[in-house]
Amino acid sequence: MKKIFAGLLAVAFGIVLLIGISLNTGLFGYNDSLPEDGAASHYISKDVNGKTDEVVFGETTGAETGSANMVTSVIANYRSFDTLGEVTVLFLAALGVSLLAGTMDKGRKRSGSGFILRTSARILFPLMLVTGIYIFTHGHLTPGGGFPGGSMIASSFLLLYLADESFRANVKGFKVAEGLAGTLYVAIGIVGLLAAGYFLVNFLPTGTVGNLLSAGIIPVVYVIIGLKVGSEITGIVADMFNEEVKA
Amino acid sequence: MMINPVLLIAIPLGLAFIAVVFKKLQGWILAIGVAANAFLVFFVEKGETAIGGFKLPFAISLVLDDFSFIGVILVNVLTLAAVAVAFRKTEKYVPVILAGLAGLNGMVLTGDMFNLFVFMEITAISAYILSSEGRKPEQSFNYLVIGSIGSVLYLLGLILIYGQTGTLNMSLMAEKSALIGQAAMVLPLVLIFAGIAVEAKLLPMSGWVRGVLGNSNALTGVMFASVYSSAALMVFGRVFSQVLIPGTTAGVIIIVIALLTFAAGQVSAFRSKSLRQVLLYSSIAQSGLAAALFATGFVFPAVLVIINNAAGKMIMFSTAGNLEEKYGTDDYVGLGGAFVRNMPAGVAFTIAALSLTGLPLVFGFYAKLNVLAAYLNQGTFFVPAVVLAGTIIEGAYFIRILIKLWAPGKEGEWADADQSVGEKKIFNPAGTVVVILVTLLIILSGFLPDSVGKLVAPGGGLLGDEGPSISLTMEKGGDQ
Amino acid sequence: MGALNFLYAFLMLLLVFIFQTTLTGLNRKVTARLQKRYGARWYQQFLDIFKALRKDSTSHGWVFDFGVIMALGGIMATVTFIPVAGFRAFPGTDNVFVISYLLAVGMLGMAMSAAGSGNPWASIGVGRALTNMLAYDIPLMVVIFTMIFAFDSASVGQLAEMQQGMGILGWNFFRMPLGGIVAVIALLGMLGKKPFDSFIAPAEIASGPMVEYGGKHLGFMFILHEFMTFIEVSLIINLFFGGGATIWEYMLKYAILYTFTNIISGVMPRFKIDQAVKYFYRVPLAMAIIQGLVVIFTGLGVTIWF
Amino acid sequence: MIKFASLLLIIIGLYGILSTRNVIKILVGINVMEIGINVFIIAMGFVNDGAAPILSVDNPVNVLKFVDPVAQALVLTSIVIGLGITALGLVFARKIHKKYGTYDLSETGGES
Amino acid sequence: MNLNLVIIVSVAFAIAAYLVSKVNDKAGAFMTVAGSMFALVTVFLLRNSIGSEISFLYFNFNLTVTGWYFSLVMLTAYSMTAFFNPFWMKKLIYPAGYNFLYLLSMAGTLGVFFAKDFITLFVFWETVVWSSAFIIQMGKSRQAAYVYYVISAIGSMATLFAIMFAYGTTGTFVINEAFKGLAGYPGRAIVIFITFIAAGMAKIGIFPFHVWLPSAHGSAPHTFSPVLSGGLVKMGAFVALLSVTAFPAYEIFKDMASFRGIPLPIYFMMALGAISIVAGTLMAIKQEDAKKLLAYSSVANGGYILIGLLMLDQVGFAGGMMHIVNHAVASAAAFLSIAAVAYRTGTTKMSEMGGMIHRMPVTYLVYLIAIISMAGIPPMGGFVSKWLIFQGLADKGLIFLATTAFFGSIGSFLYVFRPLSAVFLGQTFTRDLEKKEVGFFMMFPMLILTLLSLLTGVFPNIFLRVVVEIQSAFGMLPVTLAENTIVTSNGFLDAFRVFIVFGFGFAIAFVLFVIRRKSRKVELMDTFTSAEFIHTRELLHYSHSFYAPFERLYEKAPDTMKLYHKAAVKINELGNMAESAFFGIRPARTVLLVMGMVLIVIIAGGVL
Repeated sequence: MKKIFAGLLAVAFGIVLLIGISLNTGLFGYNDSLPEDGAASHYISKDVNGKTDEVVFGETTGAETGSANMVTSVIANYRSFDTLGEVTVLFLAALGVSLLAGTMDKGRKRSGSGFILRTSARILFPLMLVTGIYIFTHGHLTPGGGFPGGSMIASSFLLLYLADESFRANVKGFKVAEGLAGTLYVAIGIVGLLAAGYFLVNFLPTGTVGNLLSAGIIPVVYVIIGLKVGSEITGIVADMFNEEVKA
Repeated sequence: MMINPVLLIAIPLGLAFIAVVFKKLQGWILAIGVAANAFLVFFVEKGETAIGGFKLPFAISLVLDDFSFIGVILVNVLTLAAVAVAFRKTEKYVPVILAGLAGLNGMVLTGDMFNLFVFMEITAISAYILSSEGRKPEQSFNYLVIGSIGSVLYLLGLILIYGQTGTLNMSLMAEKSALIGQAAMVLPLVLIFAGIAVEAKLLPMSGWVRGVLGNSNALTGVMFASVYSSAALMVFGRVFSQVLIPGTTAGVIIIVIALLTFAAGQVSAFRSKSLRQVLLYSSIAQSGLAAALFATGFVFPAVLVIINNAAGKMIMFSTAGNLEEKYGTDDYVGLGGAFVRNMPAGVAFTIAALSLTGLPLVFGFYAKLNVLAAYLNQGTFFVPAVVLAGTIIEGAYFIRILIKLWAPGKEGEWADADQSVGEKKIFNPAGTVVVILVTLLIILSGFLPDSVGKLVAPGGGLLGDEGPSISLTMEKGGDQ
Repeated sequence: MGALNFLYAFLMLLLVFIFQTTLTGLNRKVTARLQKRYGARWYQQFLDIFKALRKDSTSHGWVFDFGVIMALGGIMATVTFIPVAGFRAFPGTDNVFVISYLLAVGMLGMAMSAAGSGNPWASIGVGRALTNMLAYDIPLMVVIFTMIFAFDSASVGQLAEMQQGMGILGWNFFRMPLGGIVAVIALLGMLGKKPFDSFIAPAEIASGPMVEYGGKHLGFMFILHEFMTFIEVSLIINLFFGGGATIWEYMLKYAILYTFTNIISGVMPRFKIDQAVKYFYRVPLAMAIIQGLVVIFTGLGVTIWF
Repeated sequence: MIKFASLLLIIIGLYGILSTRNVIKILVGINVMEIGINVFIIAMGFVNDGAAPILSVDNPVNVLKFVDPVAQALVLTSIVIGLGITALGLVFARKIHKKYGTYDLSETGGES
Repeated sequence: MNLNLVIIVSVAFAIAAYLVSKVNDKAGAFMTVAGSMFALVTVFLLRNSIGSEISFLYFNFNLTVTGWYFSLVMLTAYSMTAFFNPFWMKKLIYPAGYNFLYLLSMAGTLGVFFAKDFITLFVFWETVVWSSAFIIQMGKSRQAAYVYYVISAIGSMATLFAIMFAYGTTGTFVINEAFKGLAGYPGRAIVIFITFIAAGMAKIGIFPFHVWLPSAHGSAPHTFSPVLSGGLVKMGAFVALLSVTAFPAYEIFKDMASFRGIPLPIYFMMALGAISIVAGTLMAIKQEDAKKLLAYSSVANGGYILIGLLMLDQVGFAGGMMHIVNHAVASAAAFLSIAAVAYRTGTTKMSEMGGMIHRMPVTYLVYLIAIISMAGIPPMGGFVSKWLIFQGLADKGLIFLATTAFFGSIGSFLYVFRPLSAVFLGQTFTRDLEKKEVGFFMMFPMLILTLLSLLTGVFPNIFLRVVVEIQSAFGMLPVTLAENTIVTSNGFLDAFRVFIVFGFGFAIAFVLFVIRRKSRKVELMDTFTSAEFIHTRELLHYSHSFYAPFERLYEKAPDTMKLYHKAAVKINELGNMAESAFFGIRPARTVLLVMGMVLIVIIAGGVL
C-alpha cells in the first residue's frame, strides 16, 4: 500500500516538475550559446573587471585569474567564497562524524588479510598519493583540482584501511592538518582583505596562462583544499571504521 | 572605524578551524569569537562589498543594508546570549557553534543565491550536529532527511532561475526574473520556498521541529528557536520580498501555506501539554505569521515579529530547557509553582509571554499593531481576523502555563507556595543577568515603540521601501 | 410638605385601618356563608388584633422586633402614598414604581424578622412568599408599564383621573381588557388569596412565616396585613377601575373588588408554589405582553373603544 | 533527453525516500535525488556541441562554444555538500542502530 | 497636580508597595491604602481642570467629565477595598506581587477612563486585564483566572480589531474622531460597532461572556472581589458608553431598520443585556456560595447598566450612569461584608454559616443596606437608578426589555435575601458562637460605602448633576432636575420626600411597638418545632437550596460554560489533527504534504 502511495506521489511530483520545467526552460534541447551578458561568458573570457583582449593559451599574461581551467577559475577564484563554505561544510561533516562516532567505543574487528594484499596495497598507496597531489597541483590547468585530489588521497588511505586491519591512521594528525588548512584558507582571504581590500582577492601575480606557476593564489588555494579535503575524508573514513565493531 | 562585513563570517570561521587544533582553549576561543562578533557587528560598514575583488554583479557579494543589519545583530547578539546562558553545554560543540555562526551571518549577509545555498547548508549541518544533543538520533536523522530534501529542491529551483537569467547575483536576478512570465516562475518559487522553509520552520518542511526542539536543552533550544529561525526568516524575507517577488499565483500559494502554518501552530500549541512543545509550536506559528507578512510585502511588521519572537523565545526556551533539566519533567502541569522561588526567571518568562501574545506595555504589542495596521490599511481584514483569533488561542495557552508555574495549589484552595515543585534555581548567575537584560529590553522598547521603529527602519523607507505602517503618535505611518 | 400633611397621613392611616379591618370582618362572613357556615361577627377582626396586641410576647433577638417595625413602618408609609379619590396625603409621591417598591420594604422587613426568628419553618414560608411575589409581580408590572407608556404618566392619581368622566367604558379594565384580567389575577396573588395562598394559608400558620409570632408581633402582622391589602386593592382600583370621583364611589368599588376576590378565593383550590409560578408565567404574562404589544404598536386601548 | 533522465532520477530518489523507512535506503534515495539534480544542472549548463571550458594546446582561445563553467562549479559544490550530508546521515544511522538495534525508523518507537 | 503625575505616582506607589512588602507585607498593604486614597483625592481635585489634555510617552489623555465620574467610582471601590488588604496578606502567596498589581491595575483604570485615543485606551485596558488576571490566580481557583483571561481576551481582541479597522478606514486613533468617518460605510460600521463593544460586554459580563464573573468574582482573593465587581466591571460600561457616544451609533445606524426607534444593532446589544439580566437573576437564585451569588447579581446589574446606557436618551441614560455608582457602591459593600464574615468564619459557603447577626451586627447592617440598594428598594440609591431606567423604557415602550428588567428587579429580592437569611439570620452555628465583630479598620470602609448608598438614595441629584454635565457634553438632552426632585416626562421622583415619609411611617410603627408591653427575650433555639426536639443549632438552620421549588423549574437550563468547553475541546481536536498531519516525524508524510499542498495550491493558483 505504502509503496503504491509513494509511487503515486513520486509520479505526481514528476508530473509537476515536467509541467513546471516545460513552462520554464523547456525540456528538450539545450541553449545554442551562453547568454552574452551572463556571468558564465564573462568568467570564460575573463573580462569581469572590464573588457580585455582575448585570452590565448600560453601567451596571455596577467589575465585575471589566469587559470586555463575555467571551472577552476570559477571555483577557486571567482566563486572562491562558495568553495570556502563548501570546505566548511565538509569540515563540519567530518567534525560531526568524529563527534558522534567518537562517542562510540573504539576498536576494530580482527580479520586476517593476506600478505599479498597488504604488500600490494603498500605499493599502490604512494602512487595514489602522488596522483592525488598531482591532480590538485595541476587543478588550474587540467581537469580536476582540490576535491578530486583530496578524495584520491583519502581513498589511498581507505585502501590501507581495507587492506591492513592493523593499520591506524593518525586521526589527531589529520584533525590538526584540516584545522590548519582551513585556517590558512581563511588567512589567505584575510591577507587579501588587508592587502587589496577584498576578501579572498587574488593578490599574487597571475603569470602566463597555462604555466604551472600561474593563476596567482589558485594553486595555493587548491593545494590547501586538497590537503584539507584529503585529511577530512580520511578522518571520516577513520571514524567510520572506529565504530565498526558494534555492527 | 568601520569594518568589512566579511569579517563577521571570517572570524568565527577561522576560530572554528583553530578550535579544532587547540582543543584545550576551546572555551576561550568560543567566548572570544562570539563576543567579538556580537561587538563588531555594530561597526560593520553598510553597502555591498564584493568578494575576491571582482566587479559586481559577477562576484559574490555581501549586502549589508538595514534589513540584513537587523539580521546580523539578531544572530550575533542572540548567539552570545545563548552561549552565555548555557556555557556548560557548549564544550563539545565549540567549532560547530562557531562555524554555524559564520554560516548564519553568511546567510543573512550574502547577495548571491548560490552562496546563500552554501551557507544554508553550513547552518543546516551545524544544526544537525547540535540536534544530536537531544539524544534522539532518529529525530536528528529525520531532520537531516527533510533538510537535504529541502536543499535539493532549493537547488533545482535555483538552477531553473539561473537557466533563465544567467546570473546568481540577487539584485541582478531580481531585475531579470521580473521580466520572466509568472507561469514560468511558479515552480522555481515553490521549490525555493520549500528549500528555505526547512530552517524557517514553515509548514510543509516543519516535520523535524517537534522531534528536535521537543528534546532541546537550554543551548540548542535557544539556538534553533531564536537564532536559526530568525536568520532563516530574514533570508525568507530577503528572497521573497526583494529578490523573487512572487506573482499572484505563487504569492497566493506561499501566503496560504504561511497562514496555514500560523493556524496549525497555534492550535497544536493549544493542545500540547509539554512546555517545550507549546513553545516550539508557538514559534512555528510566529514564523508562519512572519512569512505571510513577507510574502505579502509587509517587511517592517514581519521584521518586528521576528525580533519579538527571537527575544521572547530566547528567554522561554532557555527557561524551559533548564526546567526540564532541573526537574526532569517537561509537562507544565508537573511543574506547578516552579517560579515561586525563581522570581527573576518567572518575571522574565512572563514578560516574554506577554510580548509574544502581543499585550501592551511590552514590545510585542507594537509588533502586533503593525501587523494589523499593515493589512487593514490595505483593506484586507481576513488576515487580521485570523491573526487575532490566533492571538486569543496563544494568550489562552500562555496564560495557562503562567498560572500553573506561578500559582501552585489545588482548585478551590488559595494558591499555596508549599505545593510548588521545589526550589531549584533555574538559571546560573550569568544566565540570570542575560535573561534580565533581554527582559528589560523588551519592556523598554515597549515604552518607546516609535523610537524602536526608527531604529528598525531608519527613515522608515529602507525595508522594501516601507516603514512603520503605524505610528503610535497618531499620524499615519510611512507607507501612507 | 408641612405638618398638615403628616396630620392627614396619620388620619388616613387610622381611617384606612378601620375601613379595611371592617371589610375583612365582613368578608370573613361572606366566605363563611359560601361555605355554609354562620361565620364570625363583623368586628371579630378588631377583637383579634387588639387581643393579640394585649397579650405579652416573646422575641428572638433584636432583628425579630426590628423587622416587624420596619415592615409596618414601610407599609404605613406606602399607605400614605396611595391617592384615594383625588386625595393625597403627600402630593407628588404617588409614583407607581415608588409604591410598588415601597411595598417591598414591608415584605423585606417581614421576611427579615421571620427568618430572624431562627425557625426553619419561617424561612421556608418566606421563601415561598418571595417566590410568589416573583410570580405575580411580573405580569402586573408589564401591564402597568403598558399603561404608563399609553398615558405618559406614572402617577397613580393621574392615571385614575384620566379614566374618569367617560362612563364605565373609560376604565382601563375595559380599555385594556387583557391587562385588566391580568391585574385582577395578580391581585389574587398579591392578597395571598386562593389559588395563590400557599405561603400564608391558614394551614401554614403552624409552619409558615408566622410560626414564631405571638402577642404584639402577631398583632402587628395583622395590622400589616390589613394595610397591605388596602394598598394592593387600591392600586388596582386606581389603575383599572378609575379610582373614584368621590370617596364613596371609591369605597364602593373597593368593597366590591375585594369581596369579589374573596368569593373567588372561597371556591378555589390551592396551587403549589411552583405551580403558581408556572401558571403566572404561562397565562397572565402572555396576556400582559400581548396587551402591551397591542397598545404599543396599534394604539388600541389608549382611547375608548366605542 | 538528459533532462528527462535526470528528472527520472529525481523521481526515483523521491520514491526511494518515501517508500521505505530503512535509514540506509533513505540515504541512498537522497543520494540518487542529488545525482539527479547534478545531472540536471549540467544539462542546463550544456551548450549544443560545446566543449569543456578548458584552454589547452588544442583550443588555445576561448570560443563561446564552451559549456557553462559555473554550472559545473555548482555541481562540484553540491556534490561535496552531498558527501558531507551523506557522511553525517550514515553516522546518525549508526547511532540509531546502536540505540535501537535496527535500521528501520518505524521500529524506533514512535514520535517525539 | 495633573493627571500624568497621578498615574505616575500611583505606579510609583505600586513599586514602593512591592518593595516595602518584600520587607513587611502588612506595611506594603498599608501602602496600597495610601496609594489608592491618594489617587482618589487627587482625581477628585482634578474636577476643576476638566477639559485639559496631557500626554506622555505615546499616551494621550483627555480629562473629560465622564472619565472623572467613572474614575471616581472606580477609585472609591479600590480605596475602600484597600482597607481590607492588610488583613489578608498572610493568605496570599505573593503579598508583594498582590500589592503591586493592585495599584498597577488601579493606575491602569485611570488610563482607560481618561484615554484620548484608542491606543492609550487599549494599552491601559489590557494592562488592567492581565494584572488583574494575575491577582485572581492567587485566590481560590486557577481555572477562574484562566477563564477570566480568555474571555477578556476574546473581547479585547475583537475591540482591537475594531480599533484597527476603524483606523484603516478613517486613519486616526483619536476617540472623538476615529469613528465619525464611518458614516460613509454602514457595512463596516456594523462590524466595527459590534466588535468594538465586545470588550465592554466581556467586562460587564453580558450574556455570552458572563461565564467569567461567577468563577472570577467567586474565587478571587476576598479583597479583590469587591474591586472586580464594584470597579473593573464598570470599565466595560465605559466602553459601552464610548460605543454609543464616541462611536455615534445612533447617527450611523439611523437609516437602518429599528425597533421603537432603536436601530437593530443597538437593540441587539440591549437584548443581550436583557438576557444577561434574566440569566444572572436565575443563576444567582440557585447559588450556594455567597460570593458567587453576588457575582451573578453583578451580571444582572450589568445588564441594567448596558440597557440604560445604550438608550442614550434623557432619562434611561441618566439611570444607567446613576446605576454605575449605585451598583459599584452597593456590591462593593456587599462583597466587603461577606469578606468580613469570611475573615471571621473562613468560609463563604452560605450553608456553613448562620446567625452571624448576633456576632457581627454592624456587618449585618452594612449588608442589609447594600442589598436594599441592590434590589432597588427605596430609600437607597439602587431605587433611583432603576426608577430612571424604567421611566426610560416606558418612554420608548421597549416592552420586552422592560419585562426582563422587572423580572430582574423582583428576582433580586429573592437572591439578595438568601445570604441575609442564611449567613446573618437564623441559628448561629456552634462553631461561630465566640466570633467577634471585625475591627474598626475593616469596619470603616464598609460604613463609608453604606453612607454613600444612603446618600445616593436620598440626595441622588448630587450625582445626577454630574450626569447632566456628561449628557450635555455628549450633546443629548440632559435629565431635568428640580430642587431635589427628578422630573421626567411621566411623573417625577422626590427621593428626599420618600425618605422622610418612610421615616414617618417607621416612627409611628416604632412608637406603636414601644408603647406595647415589653416582650420577653427568649433564646434562639427556643422555637416551635412541631413537637420535635432538636438540639443541634446547625440542624435548625434552613439555608441550603432555599428556593428549591422555584429552582426546580429551570434546573435543566443550559450552561453557557459548556459552550466554551466545547470550543476548547474542538480546538484541541483541531490541534491533534494538525499535529499528526503536519508535525509528525515521518519524513514520508511531510514530503507527501509538500507535494500535496503544492499540487493543491498550484491548481488553486491556476484558478486564481
